[in-house]
Amino acid sequence: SEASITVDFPGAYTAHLGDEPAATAETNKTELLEYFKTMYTMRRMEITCDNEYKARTIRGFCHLYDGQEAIGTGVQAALSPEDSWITSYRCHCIALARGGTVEGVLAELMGQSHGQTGGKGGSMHFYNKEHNFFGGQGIVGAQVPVGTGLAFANKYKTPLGEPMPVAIGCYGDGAANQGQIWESMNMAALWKLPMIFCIENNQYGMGTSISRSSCNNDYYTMGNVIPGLKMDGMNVLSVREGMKHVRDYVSQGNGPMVVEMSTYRYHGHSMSDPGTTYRNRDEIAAMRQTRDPIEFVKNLLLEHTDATEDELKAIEKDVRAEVAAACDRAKAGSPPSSIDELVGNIYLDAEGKDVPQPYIRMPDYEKSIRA
Amino acid sequence: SEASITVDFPGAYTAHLGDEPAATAETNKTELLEYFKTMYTMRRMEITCDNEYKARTIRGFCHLYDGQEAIGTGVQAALSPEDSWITSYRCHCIALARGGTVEGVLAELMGQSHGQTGGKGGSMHFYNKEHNFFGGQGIVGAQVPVGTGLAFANKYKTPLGEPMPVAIGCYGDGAANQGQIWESMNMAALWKLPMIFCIENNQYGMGTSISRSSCNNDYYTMGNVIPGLKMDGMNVLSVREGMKHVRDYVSQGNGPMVVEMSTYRYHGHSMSDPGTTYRNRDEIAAMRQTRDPIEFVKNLLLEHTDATEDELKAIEKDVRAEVAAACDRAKAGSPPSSIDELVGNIYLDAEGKDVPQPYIRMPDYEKSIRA
Amino acid sequence: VDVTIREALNMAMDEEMEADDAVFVMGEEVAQYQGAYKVTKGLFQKYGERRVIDTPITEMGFAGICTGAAYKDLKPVCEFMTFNFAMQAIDQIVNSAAKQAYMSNGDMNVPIVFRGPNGAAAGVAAQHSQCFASWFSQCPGLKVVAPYNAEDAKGLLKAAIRDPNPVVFLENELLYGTSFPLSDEAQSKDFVLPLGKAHIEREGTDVTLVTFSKMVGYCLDAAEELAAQGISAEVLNLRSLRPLDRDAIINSVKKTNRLVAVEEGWPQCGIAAEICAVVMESDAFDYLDAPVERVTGADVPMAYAIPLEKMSLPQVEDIVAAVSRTTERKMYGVA
Amino acid sequence: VDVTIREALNMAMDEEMEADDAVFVMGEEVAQYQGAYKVTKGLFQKYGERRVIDTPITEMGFAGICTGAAYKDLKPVCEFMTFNFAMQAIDQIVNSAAKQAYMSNGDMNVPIVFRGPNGAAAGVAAQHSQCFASWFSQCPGLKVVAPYNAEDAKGLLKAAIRDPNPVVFLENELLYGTSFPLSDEAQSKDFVLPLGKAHIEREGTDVTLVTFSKMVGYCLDAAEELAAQGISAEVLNLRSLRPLDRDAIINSVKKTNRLVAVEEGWPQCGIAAEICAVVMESDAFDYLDAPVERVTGADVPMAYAIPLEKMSLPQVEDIVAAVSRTTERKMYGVA
Ligand SMILES: Cc1ncc(C[n+]2csc(CCOP(=O)(O)OP(=O)(O)O)c2C)c(N)n1
Ligand SMILES: Cc1ncc(C[n+]2csc(CCOP(=O)(O)OP(=O)(O)O)c2C)c(N)n1
Ligand SMILES: [Mg+2]
Ligand SMILES: [Mg+2]
Repeated sequence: SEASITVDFPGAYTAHLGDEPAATAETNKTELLEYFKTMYTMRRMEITCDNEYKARTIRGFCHLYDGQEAIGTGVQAALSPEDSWITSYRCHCIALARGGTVEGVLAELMGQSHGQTGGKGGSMHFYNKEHNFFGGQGIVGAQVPVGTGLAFANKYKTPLGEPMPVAIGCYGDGAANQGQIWESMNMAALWKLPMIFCIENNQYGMGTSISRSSCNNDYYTMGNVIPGLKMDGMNVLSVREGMKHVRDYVSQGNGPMVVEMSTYRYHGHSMSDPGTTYRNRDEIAAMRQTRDPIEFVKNLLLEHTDATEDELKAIEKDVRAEVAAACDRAKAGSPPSSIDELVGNIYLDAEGKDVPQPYIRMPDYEKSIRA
Repeated sequence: SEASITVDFPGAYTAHLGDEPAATAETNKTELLEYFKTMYTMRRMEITCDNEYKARTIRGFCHLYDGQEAIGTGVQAALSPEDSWITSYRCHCIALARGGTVEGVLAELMGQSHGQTGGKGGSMHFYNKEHNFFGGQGIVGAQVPVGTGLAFANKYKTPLGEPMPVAIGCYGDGAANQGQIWESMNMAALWKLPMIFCIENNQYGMGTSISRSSCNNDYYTMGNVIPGLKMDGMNVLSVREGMKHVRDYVSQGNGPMVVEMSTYRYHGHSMSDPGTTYRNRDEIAAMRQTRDPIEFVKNLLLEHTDATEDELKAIEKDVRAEVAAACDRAKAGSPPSSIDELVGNIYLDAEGKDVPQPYIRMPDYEKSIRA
Repeated sequence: VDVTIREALNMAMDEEMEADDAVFVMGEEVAQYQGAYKVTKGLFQKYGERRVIDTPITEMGFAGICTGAAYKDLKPVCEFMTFNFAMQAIDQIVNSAAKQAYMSNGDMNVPIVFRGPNGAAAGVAAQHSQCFASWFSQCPGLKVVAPYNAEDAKGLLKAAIRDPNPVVFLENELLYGTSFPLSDEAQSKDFVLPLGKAHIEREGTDVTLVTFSKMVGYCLDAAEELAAQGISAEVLNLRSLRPLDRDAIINSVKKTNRLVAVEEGWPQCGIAAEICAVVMESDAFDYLDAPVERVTGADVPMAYAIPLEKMSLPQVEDIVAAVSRTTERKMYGVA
Repeated sequence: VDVTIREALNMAMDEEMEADDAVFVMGEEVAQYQGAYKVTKGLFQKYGERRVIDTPITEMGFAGICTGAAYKDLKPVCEFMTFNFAMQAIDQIVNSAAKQAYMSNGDMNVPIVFRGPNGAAAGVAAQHSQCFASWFSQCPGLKVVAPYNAEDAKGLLKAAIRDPNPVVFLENELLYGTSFPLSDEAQSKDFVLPLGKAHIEREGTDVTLVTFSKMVGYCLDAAEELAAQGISAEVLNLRSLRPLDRDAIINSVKKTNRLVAVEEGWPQCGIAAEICAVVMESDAFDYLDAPVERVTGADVPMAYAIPLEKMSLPQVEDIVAAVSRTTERKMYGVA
């Protein structure tokens, strides 16, 4: 079988009220190539969004994930498919990790009916229930109690004493101050729910730096009496190993855990934010140079395996071509524009099928819809 | 001048991230008699409420403060009149401490127009802006951000560097889990507001004991990175000294502090709760016997001053008579029943005078009111 | 048999919990304390702490938790001690529950019931007396239900729990202790009432009283008084506020030619306002012999004192007065 | 001069802050970032961090803080990045601000403004597109204002800040960048518009269009089209939704005999429904030559895709169609 590689990353973890996992991971070339490809696909997809937004084929709020790819990728590598995942509006890449396609994401952003959410949701709202992915939620903080409810359900459905599927709720450093998160943590701890409170600390909530929004910048200690773990969120392996550790803990009925991912967003908050008034270009450049999650994996491949620059370049080229093709296919679609698409899926039956309503009032009531 | 008495109460304080004040107080007979009289008046007033409720002259929700009198009394002794105070629906005795009268409180509970709030508010809603008392608020937790706003205003109005009037927001152990409180603490800490988050931990929120409602029963540590102080809330002197210490800290611009008052409510949660299903009679009896705040002061008077049983009995008799007379006067009033009383004070002018509205729709629109 | 509303609601939850392990009840004091108003009495004893769950006083949090549990196909009955406190959680109800089916293009069911007492109680003043019927009824994605009698309470709550969509279920504290008959049919475990359908509580020919919740009783009393005056009033119990049973309203108006809409909540943009609008934009308008009348709560916050409280709420005499106006009045012909 | 709505709002805050040290602005990104939509641009530079305050993303908390500051006679301008997020804080707005004057029997003024964009924007889907006009307008104790043009924006916001009562001030994101003329009078620092008064934007004789916010522009466009068809439409800009200027509506109907109420929000229990009800229960009803028409947002959550978004919102053609129906139709006389 394939040669195993040991990668050490001392200092990647800081624990609060609990043990630090060992700062080391076993991996191999295939795995690293997979992470590389996944993350590079995410990166290209987000850059494509940026371009398309500028070309006005995408509109509304659009929040990009570039810089944070190691988190989505590492979490997915650590979790099982039965585990539930919910996140904020910064969700394109999680949608991808959880069963989505580049075409499905881009088509959605272009408002096409073959978009992943049929053009209903746009950038902020992706779902994939089959893959245990529950959004793509637009209201800051709100996904965290909801995520805790996923954990509640996972516990509810698991026979007492057996390991439970877990739930992870991702949110930002800005969101971390929301009171409903504290309320959820309290209930998760009281009821020992298999819940991971996962803060993607990218240092800013919109234009507000963490020191201006939180009196406590050690986010992993925010659970107070709840154990926490801070991890290097730019290193897919530290994310994966750390998350395995956390998953294990919470799935065993020990109660929730608070995770802080130390990360950075390259783009502005959303497409309307240049992202350079509240932080300077040097800071961004330094991040890209020293902590880029894709470069990290690339370097591992070059240093620890027989992968060559050319091999990686070829993969990049393939990915770029795939994303470009997906973008073309996305563009080739057309937006939903029928009355059926407008009024469908407001109410569902138990099988998830649309239930037409007796009367849906339209702006001109003479055009109102009757079932 | 009067002989000073030193009272020690070792163990009354536990600090989180800060110094414990000395567990000792200087006092004298006059002061102790005053506390005795105040607390006994509170006690009699609450017992009168109980009786009147049973006699059906008082209705609705009615939450009594007996058992917790040392807090209202000790806090008032420590604060200055410029300090702002806001509390929950369990507010009769704070209304009394902040400029109210027994008659005004009882008349309000009886829904009389000479009640402190003109029969508009009832048991849960007392105010006295002149005395810096801002309710009497019915929604659990909501008074805490509002109280933080009082602190914000106090800071806003004080020249930089000068000591600030403080604000205190009182809330229960049940309320303490509300997320908006955490949100307020965060902002109070970020902005160094002169705010005291004061948890009256009477061990139960309705029928739920603290261990079932909070994953952290050390309420004074709930601010996490914010300093806290737990104090014996059944000892008016420990409350007073502790609060002076806290007041001093927050008024100097050091930021907020979290206070936990260890206390107990003798009555059920409200008049519809016998208060004996989720806790047993022994527990209540033991509290009354060993920690009663009025007995505590009585004993101090008897042990440390020349006060006699007879003297104290005489005071009790006077207080009982005063409360009974106040109750009679309260009853003698009549409820608001005019249209003017119904529709007045929905909107005010800058002087706080009622501004009649152009049109107030009544159930029968033909009876609607026009200015 | 006669049962109280409290018992009818309790039966509904009990039966549905028995039938489906996915159903659970969560809220403040619902378990060990047996419910602040004892509506969940006995459920904790019967189903245990896995399925009957006391929460801290954190409405936003537990409403969100229930919603998330519903995303995973559980069927939460989320009790608010009163709907006044649901304001803290209203973002979860509207944004995390109501809109999700649509936003996910049908990927996500949210089979949840939010229930508890709504509107005025007795002597609890402004912060504890608000009616949220119109707010919730405005939101597509929600169903909104308001029972009046015991059959409503049982049949509609069972239907709400079984419904795969989010339902806001508005009870009335003052009715909890009131007894109503429960027919043999309604005693069955299979008894459900359809959501979205109004019910004619009393047939009549001269005027239609459209209303919901506690005011159904007031309208029945008014109809009684009116009968003595020779006026035959039809009383339509809406039961559902969303979907609103437009056809039932329209058909009744076509029969009686007069309409009075009655509700306890504040007038502006209330349910009665919507009923005026529905009539305006349907052919029922042409059948009107008088303008539609509203009888509503007064446009003031609720005061504590009894006389003010009474003045703030519709009384039977207000309903009778409104009916009298509609029956006396003739439309001015225009043509 | 012409100024954008953004500038007009900015001027209003700037002038009031200059005139009164008690006025301050608090919200997310209002200071260093200059406002998510740049409405507070320059205020931080001019007034500093004491009076222009960036908050964490904790709406419930900072709405409460602003409310408490108002209890102590400060005059907070509490910005919500959009009113969708104010749902998290609605308990503070309704229970801690709106009801307090009454609950305290007049002891407490709460001079606060809650402001921010409300309703549909562009391409932001269901959670970011809700109109809260009717919810807030239902609550006694609040004043609710919705400006359309630059004079509205400036004059009403200044009035709202000066008003000793809580005011909910509903802006429209899509109008921020639109320019409108500002008269000499309106450029003055003393310029305020009265709260509670509607404004006739265009006089007409055949039909009245009652509306607010962005839809005023649509109604003006419709009036233009209708004029070409020989129909003279009066456009009434409500400006205030609470108190609602009933007299202005009634008087206009008495003049034109036809009424179309237009709003962007969901239909059920909306502002247009209330307008139907107001007409039903006033003598204006007798002047109607056709039933009142509503033109409203579709009864669906807002979708992201452009065609669906457009179908969800009233278009000028919908207004014209409604007017055509009212002008074609004659009332059936009854008598
Ligand atoms: C309740 C609420 N308030 C405000 C917003 C507007 N908003 C969207 S994202 C955002 C910043 C969030 O920052 P953070 O939590 O750090 O996440 P990041 O965007 O950095 O991933 C804000 C203020 C919102 N969507 N919801
Ligand atoms: C938001 C909200 N939820 C629920 C209630 C109902 N309620 C009133 S008091 C109370 C218990 C509060 O307990 P605690 O905070 O410990 O204060 P205590 O009554 O012990 O003084 C509850 C659940 C409410 N008023 N507001
Ligand atoms: Mg961030
Ligand atoms: Mg308590």
